[in-house]
Amino acid sequence: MSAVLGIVTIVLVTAGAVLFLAGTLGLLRFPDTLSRLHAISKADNLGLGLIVLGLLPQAASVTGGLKLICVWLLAQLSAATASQLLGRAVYRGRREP
Amino acid sequence: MTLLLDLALVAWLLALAVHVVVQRGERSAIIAFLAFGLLLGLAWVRLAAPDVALTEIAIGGGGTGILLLRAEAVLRGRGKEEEPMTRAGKLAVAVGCAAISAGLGLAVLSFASPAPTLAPAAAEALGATGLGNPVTAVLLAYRALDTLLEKIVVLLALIGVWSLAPDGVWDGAPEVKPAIVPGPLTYLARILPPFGIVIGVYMFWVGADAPGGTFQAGTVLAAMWLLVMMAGLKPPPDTSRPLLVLALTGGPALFLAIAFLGSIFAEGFLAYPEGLAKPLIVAIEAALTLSVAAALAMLVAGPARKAPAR
Amino acid sequence: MTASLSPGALFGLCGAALVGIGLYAIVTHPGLLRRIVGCNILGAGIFLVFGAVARRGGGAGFEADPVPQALVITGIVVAFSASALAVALLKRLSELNVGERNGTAAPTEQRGRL
Amino acid sequence: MADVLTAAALFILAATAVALFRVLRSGVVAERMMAVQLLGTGGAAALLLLGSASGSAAASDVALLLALFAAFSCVAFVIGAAEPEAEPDPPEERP
Amino acid sequence: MTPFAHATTPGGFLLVLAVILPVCAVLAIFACGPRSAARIAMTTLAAGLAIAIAIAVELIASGAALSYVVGAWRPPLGIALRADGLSGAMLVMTALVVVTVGLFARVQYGLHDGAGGGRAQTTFWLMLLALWSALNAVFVGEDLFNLYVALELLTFAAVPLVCLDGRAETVKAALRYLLFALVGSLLYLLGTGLIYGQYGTLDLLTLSRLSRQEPALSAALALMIVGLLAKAALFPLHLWLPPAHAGAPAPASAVLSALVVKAPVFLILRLVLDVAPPQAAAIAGQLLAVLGAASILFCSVMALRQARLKLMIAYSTVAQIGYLFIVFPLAAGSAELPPWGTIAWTGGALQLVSHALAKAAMFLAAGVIAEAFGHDRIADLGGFGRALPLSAAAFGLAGLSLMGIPPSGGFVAKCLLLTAAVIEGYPWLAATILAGGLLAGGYVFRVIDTALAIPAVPVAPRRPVPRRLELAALALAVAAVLLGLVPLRPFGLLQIGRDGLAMAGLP
Repeated sequence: MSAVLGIVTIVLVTAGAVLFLAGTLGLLRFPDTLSRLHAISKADNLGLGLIVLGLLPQAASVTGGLKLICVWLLAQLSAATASQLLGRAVYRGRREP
Repeated sequence: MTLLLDLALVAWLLALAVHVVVQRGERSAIIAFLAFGLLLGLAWVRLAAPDVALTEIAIGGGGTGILLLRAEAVLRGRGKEEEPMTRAGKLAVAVGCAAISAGLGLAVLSFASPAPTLAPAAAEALGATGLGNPVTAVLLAYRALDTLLEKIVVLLALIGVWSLAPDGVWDGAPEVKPAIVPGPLTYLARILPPFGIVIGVYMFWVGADAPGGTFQAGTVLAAMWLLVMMAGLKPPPDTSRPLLVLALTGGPALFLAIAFLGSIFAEGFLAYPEGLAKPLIVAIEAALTLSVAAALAMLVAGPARKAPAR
Repeated sequence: MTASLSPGALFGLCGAALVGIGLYAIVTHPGLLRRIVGCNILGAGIFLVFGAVARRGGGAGFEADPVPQALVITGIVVAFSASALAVALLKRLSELNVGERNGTAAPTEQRGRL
Repeated sequence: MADVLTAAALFILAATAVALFRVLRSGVVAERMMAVQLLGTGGAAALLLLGSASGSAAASDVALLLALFAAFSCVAFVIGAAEPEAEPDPPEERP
Repeated sequence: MTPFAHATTPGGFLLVLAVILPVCAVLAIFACGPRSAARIAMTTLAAGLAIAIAIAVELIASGAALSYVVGAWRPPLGIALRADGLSGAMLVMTALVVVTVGLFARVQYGLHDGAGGGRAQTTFWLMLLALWSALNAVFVGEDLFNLYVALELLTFAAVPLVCLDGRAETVKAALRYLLFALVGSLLYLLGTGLIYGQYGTLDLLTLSRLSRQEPALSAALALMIVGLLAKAALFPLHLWLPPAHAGAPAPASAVLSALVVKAPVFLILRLVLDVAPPQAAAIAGQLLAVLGAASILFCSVMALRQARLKLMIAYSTVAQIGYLFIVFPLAAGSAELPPWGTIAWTGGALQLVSHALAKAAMFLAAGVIAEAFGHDRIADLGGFGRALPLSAAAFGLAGLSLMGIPPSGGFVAKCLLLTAAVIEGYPWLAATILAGGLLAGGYVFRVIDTALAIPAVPVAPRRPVPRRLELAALALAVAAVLLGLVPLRPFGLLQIGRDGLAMAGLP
């Protein structure tokens, strides 16, 4: 059982890490600010979600698991708001490098 | 593997610090400094100091960051900079600083071995306090005098900041809300504070036995209050408002009262009666958390800008 | 904890380097705001040295010596208060300077024009 | 298991670091501010992994706070940027 | 842990009161609002003076240092407070100056608005009390980190005092002062960290027995002393002081110049004498003496060249602080004679006290002059002695002490230092002391000369100044002179509690 959970964890965590890498690549390669913004926030949040999902089986207690989910929720919420705020700021002072 | 991780962290921290120093634009430098503060939290976790990590992220990353960014927004375009140093002067200073760093590095490496430590003493005395978190025990029992005086330091800084208001509006309210409040900000100011308050209360509550405590909780609450004020959902209070004054002085006053009672009912000033140590410490922490929250938020808000509403 | 590259020593060295970087910023940078940032970097370096000391002193069931950690927490709060006071002074100074340049007395509300 | 998690943390930190420096060198202010957001997610992920690897419960508390303050800092940025004189940046800031 | 560990002595609780009582008053003023500020402050001043005198009486009566272990947590885990003879002298001196300055401020603020409650006034009372608490905490502190917090408390109380009037130049001076002080405290803190890493304790008494010739200790002490020098404004780190001290309102200038710069000097004294190993102490002593001598000469000349009275007095402060640093090589002591048995030690302590009294008197007199004439340009003050005879007298008497003319306290102090310089074989220090005295004579007589001049157009005060205001300055100046007539008392007091401490200064 725990071996299966271990494998699940490893797979999910690896997938999450790859998504982080994808976000970084997107940031480096995409042409304009808004699509870069999009790439990084989506990829990172999905990555964090996968990692949280992967770590859930390893959580020592229910509170520990709840905290993990809270971290993800918080990051989700803040990233959504922040990218909106940032998007506006980009539109207002649009200036391509 | 962990060594590699530590090395990467150190390299990243140093790179960010250098970036902060050499960056031309003020805002970019401050943003990099913010990132530096958050990253430092990771370093503290690696140093087995979660209490410090929480404080550093909350105060170093959150508090100082917003303080500097707000200042930069006001100062931009007005800054009177002093004459920059000559290249030779800078080089000389750089050599001097490098020498200091090198000497310091040698001193760090030459520390006595085995390392002198108060950990056993702190562990032994922990039982008398009834606490589970040794850092809280140091802050509120063994070295409570430092903590008490440091609360006064924070209060003095606030009085100092307030004293910079123009004469007429001195006891009025500071201004925190920007001219334009973007919609998402209002949204965040409605959604985030409930989370923040829960996290703040949790930090305070676990502080007695696990990492956390009054500073961390106070800073979280302060940040949430600032968020609400910035979004314009609640106006900042007049600096002379009784409720604010009560929140600010309540913590230190309770601390002092219990300290003096200790010299009557316990072994001395700032000593706790046996068996009552933990409840008393938790009571002090509760009051201090509110004081810290009020003081830090008002420190960031700055001096009064509007005449008091009378 | 082996000799030279224990986390304690490593972050201690990092702290030592940060002290130098912070001092350099304080001495050479022409802008006052950046000097305040420099003070914060200097402070961070000093706290890391404390952290290294704490990490070396683990024992009695604790991973690190709690005393220096508590000192760092106190230090961080004091450093923040200092930054807040310095920033307030800096803002007030620039406000007064602008007031002088415009030939008016100190403006009552600096964000009035927004 | 612990090694795998630590390695993943290191990997994520490295990816975040690369992105961070790319963003910090950008000419657009909003992109620079994304640095903090980035560090919020990447740092939280790394902390959770490290906490799980070393079995320390406090690491997830730190991650919680990191996520919270990353959001909070973005707000501070918008406040600064909303002021008229905030844009455009002085030209010498561009790389 | 050692047989010499701290233990609470009878009367030790007085030390806690000395530190905490002003803090309580700060909270009370904060809570009760600005209207009651002056009243609460006056009550606290009286109580604080009584506490300081009680500590001195207890010290003399018991002939031993007072100690208090806070919260019964023994060092090194906990914090102790301790007052020896020198601390006792400092506490009493601080109380005298603070109380006199408080009375002066009460009268002066009464002139402007009877009701009280203004921004500047409330801030002044809060900061004065906080400053007092911080000074007392520095003088009785035994724990290096506790001393750091006390130093920060001092900085945060002192900086807002500099810019009470809110003009751009004083805000600038305050900011510069804050940055110097901050870097100074951070360096001190760094040294504290190194010491903890090396010895695992921050308690001075324990450290004085543990300290050995080690690179980490030397580096730590060097960092701490440099940091403290920045706060003490020793040449060449003095640049922040003149604008800060000259720009503050008179009562604030008086406490800043007389008391605040003494706290770091006091700490340097403790570090060098109690903690530093002998060779390091000897080298540090020589360096400090060179800087002290440079301070005396350079800043006395600068004082001579100032056009404004308050700036002149501020430069004189830097010069007079220099005398405190030439004590180090002179009081090095020997195998038979501990440092605190030397005449230079007594001379240095006397200089510390007499300068505090004289400098506070001078700034208060300058405050009266500025109050009366609306400015402090020396050239335009011709004949002010006719209008303000008491203030002119106060200035002159205080000047006696700065110059070192008998029978003032400054005379005894400088005479002892001069004798020590000759005996110990430091002719250059003896020459510096003499030259410093001559230069001080130059700048003091410049003002006295102006006071007694008979100008074509006699200066008339803008508004009448109440006698009580002038009396405060005069009282302090007279005290500075009287100190020279009763030197025996301080001699004995200064030895109390030293022999129980550290033989670290000796091989």
